[in-house]
Amino acid sequence: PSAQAAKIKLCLALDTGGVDDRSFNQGAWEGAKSSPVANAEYLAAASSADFAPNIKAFVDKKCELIIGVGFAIAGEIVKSAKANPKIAYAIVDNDGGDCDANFVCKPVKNVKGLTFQTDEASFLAGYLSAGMTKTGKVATYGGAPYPSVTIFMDGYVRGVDYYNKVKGKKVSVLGWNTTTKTGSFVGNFTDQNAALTLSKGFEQQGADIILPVGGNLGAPYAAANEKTKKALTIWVDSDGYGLLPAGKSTLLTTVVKEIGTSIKLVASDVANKKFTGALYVGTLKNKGISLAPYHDLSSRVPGQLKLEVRKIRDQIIAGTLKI
Amino acid sequence: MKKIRSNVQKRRLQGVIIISLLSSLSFLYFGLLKPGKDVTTFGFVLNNEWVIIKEWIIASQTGARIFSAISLVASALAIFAYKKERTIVFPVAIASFGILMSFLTWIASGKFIPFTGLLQGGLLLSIPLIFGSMSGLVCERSGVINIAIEGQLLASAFVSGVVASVTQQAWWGLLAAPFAGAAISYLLATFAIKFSVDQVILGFVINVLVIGLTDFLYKKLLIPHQNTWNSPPTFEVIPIPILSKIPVLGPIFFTQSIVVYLMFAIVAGVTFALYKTKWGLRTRAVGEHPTAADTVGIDVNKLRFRNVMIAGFIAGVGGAFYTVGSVGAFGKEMTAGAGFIALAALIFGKWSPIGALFAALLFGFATNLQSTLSIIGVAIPSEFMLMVPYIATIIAVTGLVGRVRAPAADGIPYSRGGSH
Amino acid sequence: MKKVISRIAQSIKLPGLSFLMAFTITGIIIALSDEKVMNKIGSPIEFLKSAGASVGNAYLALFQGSIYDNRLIKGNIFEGFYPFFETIVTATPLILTGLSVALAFKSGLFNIGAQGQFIFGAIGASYVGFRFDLPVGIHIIAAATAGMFLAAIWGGIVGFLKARTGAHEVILTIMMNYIAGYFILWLLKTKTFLRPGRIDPIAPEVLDSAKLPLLAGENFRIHAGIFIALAAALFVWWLLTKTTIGYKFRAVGANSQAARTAGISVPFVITATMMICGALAGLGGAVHVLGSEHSLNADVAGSLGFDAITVALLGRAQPLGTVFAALLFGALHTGGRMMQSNTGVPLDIVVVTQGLIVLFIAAPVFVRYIFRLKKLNTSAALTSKGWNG
Amino acid sequence: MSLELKGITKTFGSFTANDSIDLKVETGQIHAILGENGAGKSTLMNIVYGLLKADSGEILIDGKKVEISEPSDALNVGIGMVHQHFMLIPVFTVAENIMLGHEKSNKFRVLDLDQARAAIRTISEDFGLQVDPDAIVETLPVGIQQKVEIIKALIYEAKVLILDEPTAVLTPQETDELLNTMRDLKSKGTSIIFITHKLREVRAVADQITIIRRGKVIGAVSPSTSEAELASMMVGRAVDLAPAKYQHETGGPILEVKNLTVRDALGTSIVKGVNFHVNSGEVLAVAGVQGNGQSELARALINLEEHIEGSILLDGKEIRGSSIKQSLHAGIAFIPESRELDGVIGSFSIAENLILDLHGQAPYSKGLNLSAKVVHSEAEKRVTEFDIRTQSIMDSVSTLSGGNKQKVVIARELSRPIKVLVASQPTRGLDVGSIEFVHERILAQRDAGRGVILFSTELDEVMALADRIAVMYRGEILDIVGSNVTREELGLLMAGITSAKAGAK
Ligand SMILES: Nc1ncnc2c1ncn2[C@@H]1O[C@H](COP(=O)(O)OP(=O)(O)OP(=O)(O)O)[C@@H](O)[C@H]1O
Ligand SMILES: Nc1ncnc2c1ncn2[C@@H]1O[C@H](COP(=O)(O)OP(=O)(O)OP(=O)(O)O)[C@@H](O)[C@H]1O
Ligand SMILES: [Mg+2]
Ligand SMILES: [Mg+2]
Repeated sequence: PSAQAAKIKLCLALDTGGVDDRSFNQGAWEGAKSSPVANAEYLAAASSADFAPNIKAFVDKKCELIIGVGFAIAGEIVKSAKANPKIAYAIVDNDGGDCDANFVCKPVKNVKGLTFQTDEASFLAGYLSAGMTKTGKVATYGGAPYPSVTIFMDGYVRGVDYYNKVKGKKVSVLGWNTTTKTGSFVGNFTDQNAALTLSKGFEQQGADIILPVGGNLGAPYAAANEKTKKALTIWVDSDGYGLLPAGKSTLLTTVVKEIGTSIKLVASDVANKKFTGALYVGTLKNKGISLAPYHDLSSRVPGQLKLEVRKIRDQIIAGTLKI
Repeated sequence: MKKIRSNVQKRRLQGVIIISLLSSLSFLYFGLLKPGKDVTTFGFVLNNEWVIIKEWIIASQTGARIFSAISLVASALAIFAYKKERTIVFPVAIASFGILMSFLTWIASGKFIPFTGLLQGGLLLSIPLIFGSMSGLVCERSGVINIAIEGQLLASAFVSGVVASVTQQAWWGLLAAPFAGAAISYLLATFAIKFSVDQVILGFVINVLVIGLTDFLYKKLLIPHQNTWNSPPTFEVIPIPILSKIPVLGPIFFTQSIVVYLMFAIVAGVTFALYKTKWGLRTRAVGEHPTAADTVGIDVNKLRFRNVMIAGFIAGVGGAFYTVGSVGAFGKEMTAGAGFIALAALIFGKWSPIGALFAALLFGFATNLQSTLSIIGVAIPSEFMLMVPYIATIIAVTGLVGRVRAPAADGIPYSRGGSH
Repeated sequence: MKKVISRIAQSIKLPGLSFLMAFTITGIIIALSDEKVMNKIGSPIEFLKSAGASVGNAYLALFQGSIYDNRLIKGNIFEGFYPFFETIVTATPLILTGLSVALAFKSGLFNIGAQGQFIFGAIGASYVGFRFDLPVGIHIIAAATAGMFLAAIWGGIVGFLKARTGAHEVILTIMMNYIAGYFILWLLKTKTFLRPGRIDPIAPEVLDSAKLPLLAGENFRIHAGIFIALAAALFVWWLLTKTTIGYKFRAVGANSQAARTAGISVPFVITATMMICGALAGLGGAVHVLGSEHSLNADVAGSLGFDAITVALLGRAQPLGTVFAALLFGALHTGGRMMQSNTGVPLDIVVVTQGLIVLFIAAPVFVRYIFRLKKLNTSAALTSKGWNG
Repeated sequence: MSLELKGITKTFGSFTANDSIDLKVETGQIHAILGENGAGKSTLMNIVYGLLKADSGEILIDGKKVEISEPSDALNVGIGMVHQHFMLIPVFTVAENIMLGHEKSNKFRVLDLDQARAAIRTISEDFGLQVDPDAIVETLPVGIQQKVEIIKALIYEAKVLILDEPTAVLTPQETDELLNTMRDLKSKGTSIIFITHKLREVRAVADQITIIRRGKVIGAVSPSTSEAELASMMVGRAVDLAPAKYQHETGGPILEVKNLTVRDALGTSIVKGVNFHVNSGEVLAVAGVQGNGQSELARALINLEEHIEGSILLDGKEIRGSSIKQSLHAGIAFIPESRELDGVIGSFSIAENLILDLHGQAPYSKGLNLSAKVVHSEAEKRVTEFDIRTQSIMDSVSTLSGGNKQKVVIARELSRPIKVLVASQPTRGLDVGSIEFVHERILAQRDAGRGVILFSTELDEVMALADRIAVMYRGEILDIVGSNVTREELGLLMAGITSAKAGAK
C-alpha cells in the first residue's frame, strides 16, 4: 500500500468476558491494538443488554469499522449494519448472515463474518496428545458448555480417534464425548479453584495431557504442574507460552485461534478500501488457526510424531483428510 | 382418631421413609433390574500412604447389591430407632453412604473411581466455603448479618496474591490476607454498628464495591504487570509424619497445605470459643438479646465490632486459600459466588460451626462427585450435572433440616432505649 | 411558598449530599487512575488542573450518556434525549425485578431469586413469541403471560417449600438461581429453542407481532415496556395498600405470629408472595425479551436479578422508591458506557459509584456525621428484617 | 445504702417522661412506686440503672453524687435491677444467664459453670428460690424465670435492688414468696424499690409509697393509705376496684370441651384430656399456677396449637381441626396472653390493628379491596367507644401504652359477632384504671349472654369475675368450683391439693 493516510477508526464491541479474559476478547483487542492502519478502541459489556447500545455508541462516534467480538453480538451487529450501510462491520465467531422468519439467511454486504475452523487445529492437538501420552489417557474440559468451547473439544477427541484408527491404539479421552455431547465443565469461566480440582480429578484418572478450554481456568493447573510434572497442558486461543506466568515447562502446545490476525486483516481491507462482506474462515490453510510451536517441550516430542502431525496438517489443508 | 406425632418424630418418619425407599430402589434398580455388566474399580491410594488395598475391583452388580443390602439393613435399624423414639442420624448416615456407594458401583461399571481423590477434592472445594461460613458465623452469632463474605474473600484473595507476588513469599500473602478481610470488616462494622445501616444493603454494597475495585485493579495493575504483581508462589503440601500415611484419611486430612490445617484449627477454635469461653457466652448473648447483655455491663456494640473484625480475619485466610493456597494467581471474580454459598451453608448448618462445616463439606463433595461422574463419562447433559450440588443442597435443606432459627437479634442494630 | 421550597430543600439535602460524596470518591479514583494526570504529579497546579479536567470530562460523559447530549441533535432537539430514553430502556426490567424483591421484603421474605425467576420469564415469553403466530396485541399478552406463569411457578416452588418444610428462602433462592442458569443453557441447545442455522446458544427472534411497540420511532429503543413496569409498580402499590391480600402480606411481614393468631394463613402468604414475586421478575424477563432483546440467549439476565436487590433496598422496598432507584441505576449504567468510551474510565468504576451512592443513601446517619448536620438520630429504618423474617 | 434522686428529667422528643422527679429511698427501706401505665416509672428506673441518660438531675448514694452512665456503673455502686421485660437469654441455661457479665474461667480459659452452679445453689437456699441451674430458660415457666432474674440481681450483692413489676407474671403463692424474700432482704439491710400495679402487695410490704402521674411525683404516702385512695391518686379519678357483678340467668352450654389433649412439638402432652363447658351468660375462670397448661388450652380453643386431640363444640358444632380463621369466624373472640407478640402488630396503625381478623369481611372489604373509609370510620368509633388514648388512629400501635394496646385488642375482638370470649391473662401488666376497664368489658359480655372463658393467674381477678372456677394442675382440670370458694381453698387447689369441697358442675 501507499504511504499511510489517516488511520481508520476501529471499534470493538466486546462480549461479557471483558478485555482481560485471556481468551477471545483479549485476543481481539490485542490484534486491534497492533493494527498499523487503525486507531482502536473498545467497549466492554456487562450483559447482553449492552450490545445494542454499545454498537450504537460506536455509530455515533463515527467508527469506520465496528467489530462484534463473540457470536452473541451477531444479531445486533447485523441490525446495525443494515441501518448503516456505509459503515464496515465484522463479527467474530459468526457468519454475519441476515436471516428471515424462516431462517433462510443471506449475507449482508457490509458485514464480514470471521469464523474459525478451530477443530482442525485441535484435531492436530488430539493426534499429538495421543502420540505423546504414556498412560493412554488424555483429557479435556471446558468452562461452560458453549458451542465455541465444545468445538475445540470435538476436534480434540476426533484427533485422538484418528490416531487410534491409524495406529490401532486405544488412547482414550476423558471429559468429552462427541456422540452424546456430554462432558466435564467448571460451570463458569472464573472459578479457578474448581478448575484446579477438576484437573486433579483427571490426573487421578490417569490422564497425562489436559486441554482446558476456558480462558484463565487452566492457568492454575498449568502452574501447579511445573512442580508435580504429572501432566502436560495444551492451551487454547493465543499461544500460552507468552501468556502464562507459570507452567511454560509443561506446556505442550496451543490450539491457536488467530482472532487478532483476522481483525488486522479486516482493518487493512477497510483502510485500503478493499472491504467486502465475504465470509472469512480461519483455517489451517490460511493460518487463521494453527498449532503453536512446542517451545520448551520440543525436544520431548519424537521427531516421527512431529512429522506425522505436519503431514496430517498438510492433508487437511489439501483437503485429502476430512476431519 | 389420628395419632399425633411430635415434629421431631414427624421429621424422623419422613427421613425413615425416604431412606428406606431409596435403599429399596437402589437394590432393585442397581442390583436387580438394570445391573452394571462390567467390573467397577475403586482406587484408594493417592500419594505414598501405606497400602492396604490399592485398588478394589468388584463386579458392578455384586457391589451394588452389597452396598444396597448394607443400606437396607441400616434402614431397618433406622426404623427400629424411630420406633424407639431415638435419633436416626447414624443409621441414616450409613444408609446414605450405602446408597451412594451402590450408585457409584453401578454407574462406574467398567470405570475407575478414585475414591480417596473424590473425597480429597470435595474437601478442597469446600475450604473457602468453610472459612466464609465461619466468618459469617462469628458476625451473625453476635447479631450482625454478614452478606459481605464474598467481598471479604475476594478482597483478601487479591491482597494475598499481590503481597505474595511482590515478596515472592507465600507466607507474607497469608499474613496480609486477614488484614484485607479485616479492612472489609471494618467497613461493615463501622456502617452497621456505628451508623446503623441496614446490614443486608450494606453487605450487598460491599460486595459490589470489592468486585468493582478488584476488577479495576486487576485490569490496571495485575494484567499489565503480571510477573511482578500477580505471580504469587503457593504453599507446599506439608505431610504430617505418620498420620499422612494412613490410608484414605492420610491424603485427605494430613497431606495438605498450611491453609487447610488452619481451616481445621479455626473450626475447632471457633467451636470451642463459642460454647466454652467467656467470649463465646457473651457473643451468643449479644446476638440473642443485646439489651439483656447490656444490663449486665457488656458493651454490646464494642463486642459486635470486635467480632466483625475477627470474622474479617477468618475470611481473610479463606481468601488467601485461593491465591497462595491453591490457584497461584489472582483471577477476576475468582471467588465466583463462594461467599453466597458459604452464607447458605451457615444458614443450612443452623448457625453452628459444626453444622456449617458439614453443610459446606456436603456442597464441596456434591460438586466433586459431579465432576468425577462427568470425567468418567456419564451421559447426562453437562448442564444437569452442574446442577447436582445445588439440587443436593435443596433436598438436604428441605428434607433433613427444615425450619432454622437465626440468632434472635441478628441484623438489628443495637442502641439503648431503641427497641425492647 | 418559602416553606415548600425549604421542605423540598430539606428532603433532597441528604440524597444530594450522598451523591456528592459518592462522586467525590469516584472522582478521586478516576483522577488517580488516569495516566495523563499522574504524569503531572511533579507540579501540583498542573496536576490539579488536569485532574479536574479528567474528572470533569468523565462526569460530563456520564451525564451525556444518560440524560441529554446535544451532539446527537441532527435536526430535532428531541434527538438529544436519546440517552435518557436509553436510561429508561435499561431501567425497565430493573424496575420489575426490583419490585419483585421489594414485595418479598414486605412479606418478611428475602427474595434473592429474582435472577432465576427473570430467566424463566424470559424463556416463556421468548417461546410464545417465536413459536406461535398470533394477532398483534394478543401475542404480546400471551407471551408475557407465559413468562409470568413460568416464573410464578419457579418462585412459587420456593414459597411452597418454605411453607411446607420451613427451609430458608435465602438458601433456596440462591440454589435455584444457579439451577435456572444451567437450565437455560441446556434449553438453548434443544431443537425447540436453538435458532436454526446457529450453533451458539440463541433462540429465534420473537415475531414482530410479539414485540413491544416502540414509543419514539425506529431510531430510539424506548418501548412500551416502561408503561408495563410503571403499571406493575402501581399494581404492587395497590396490592399492598388497598387490598386484603396485601394487608395479609404486610401483616405477616411485620409480625407473623400476631398475623397467625388473627387467623391469617402464613403458609398461604409465603406461597402467594413468592408466586407474585416470581411473576413480577418473570414479567421483567418477558419485557426484556419482547421489548429490547427480542431473542433469548444464555446471558439474558445479566446481573439484573442481583442489581434488583440493591435497587429494592435503595427504594426502601416501596414501589415508587424502587422505580426511582431503578432509574438511577439505569442512568449510571448507560452513562457509564459513555464514560467508558469517551474517557476510558472502565465500567468497573461505574459499579463502584453505584455502590457508593447506595451506601451513603442507606447511611443518613453517616452523612449527617460527615457534614456535621444536626439531629444525629441513631435509629435507622430497616428494610430487611434479618433471617427470622 | 440510701439512694436519692434529685430533679430527674427525661424527654423523648417533645414528650416528657420524667419531669423533675425527686425521690429518696432510705437504707433498708422498701419503697414502692405507683403509677399508671406510661407514667414514667420504668424510665426513671432505667435512668438509675444507667440504661438511659437523664437530661438533667442527679443521683446520690449515701448522700454522695454518683455518675451512672452505664449499667456497669450501677452494678459497681451496688444497684441491681429486675427489669419489667425479662433480661434473660432464652436459649441459655440458668447458670449461663446468671454468670453472664461476670464470668469465671478456669486456667484453660474454659467457662467455669460449676462455680456458677454452686453460687446459684447458695442463693437458692438462702432465699428459698429453687431453680435448676442447667435448665434452659425458655423452657421454664415465667414464674421460675422471674426467680432467675432475682437471683441474677442478688448474686451481685446489690445494696439497692430495683424490682420493676416483678409480680405481674407471678401466681399468688409465688408473689407471697417474693414478698417474703423482699422482707428477708430488707432485714439484711438491702434497700428495695418496688414497682407494681397491685395495691394489695404495696400495702403488704412497702414502708413508703411514691405516686407518679404523667412523669411527675404526685405525692408520697404511707402504706396505711386505703387502696381506693391510692388508686384515685394514681389515675386522677375515682376507680371502682371491685366491679359490680349482677346476678343473672345463665343459659345452656355454648362451648363444650371434651377429652381435649394438647401436645407440644416434642409430643409431650401439656393438656391432658380435659372436659369442661361454659354456658352462655357465664364467666368460667380457669385458674392455676402459670405453666400448668392454661396457655396451651386457651390457644387450643381457636386451634392455634398444632397438636390437638379431642373435641371442641361451639354451639354444638365441632370446631377442632378447623383453621384458626374458621374458629374465630365461628364466633370465638380471643384475647391472647401476650399482646405484644400475638395481639397486635406494633408497626401497623391502630386502624389497621383493629381489623386484623376482620379485614376479609364486609364492611371492611369488598372483593379484594379494603375500604379505607370504612376502616377509618369504624376505627374512630372504636377509639371513642373503648377509650383508646391516642392522638390519631393512624399512629402506630407501638407508640401506645400497655393498657391502650390491650384496649385495641379488646376493641377488635369484641366488635364482631361472637358467641364466646376466650381471654388469656387480659390484665397482665395493666394499671388499676385499665384493669377496671377490662373487667367491665368482660362482665358486659357475660351480661349480654355470651360465654366467657377467663384464663388468669390473678386470684383477685378470678374471684371478682368468675361464676365458676376451673382449676388446672399439671395439664388436668383438678376441679370445677363455684364462685363461693374461698381464697385459701382456691390456693390449695392450685397447689394440687384436692379438698373435699365439691364444686358445682
Ligand atoms: N425510648 C423511648 N422513646 C420514646 N418514648 C418512650 C421511650 N421509652 C418510653 N417512652 C414513653 O415514655 C412514657 C413512660 O414510659 P415508661 O415505660 O417509663 O412507663 P411505665 O410507668 O413504666 O409504664 P408501665 O406501667 O406500663 O410499665 C411512655 O409514654 C412511653 O411510651
Ligand atoms: N390457605 C389458603 N390457601 C389457598 N388460598 C387461600 C388460602 N387462604 C386464602 N386463600 C385465597 O386468598 C384469597 C383471599 O384470601 P381470604 O379468603 O383469606 O380473604 P378474606 O377476604 O380474609 O376471607 P374471608 O372473607 O373468608 O374472611 C381468596 O381467593 C382465597 O381463596
Ligand atoms: Mg414500666
Ligand atoms: Mg373473603
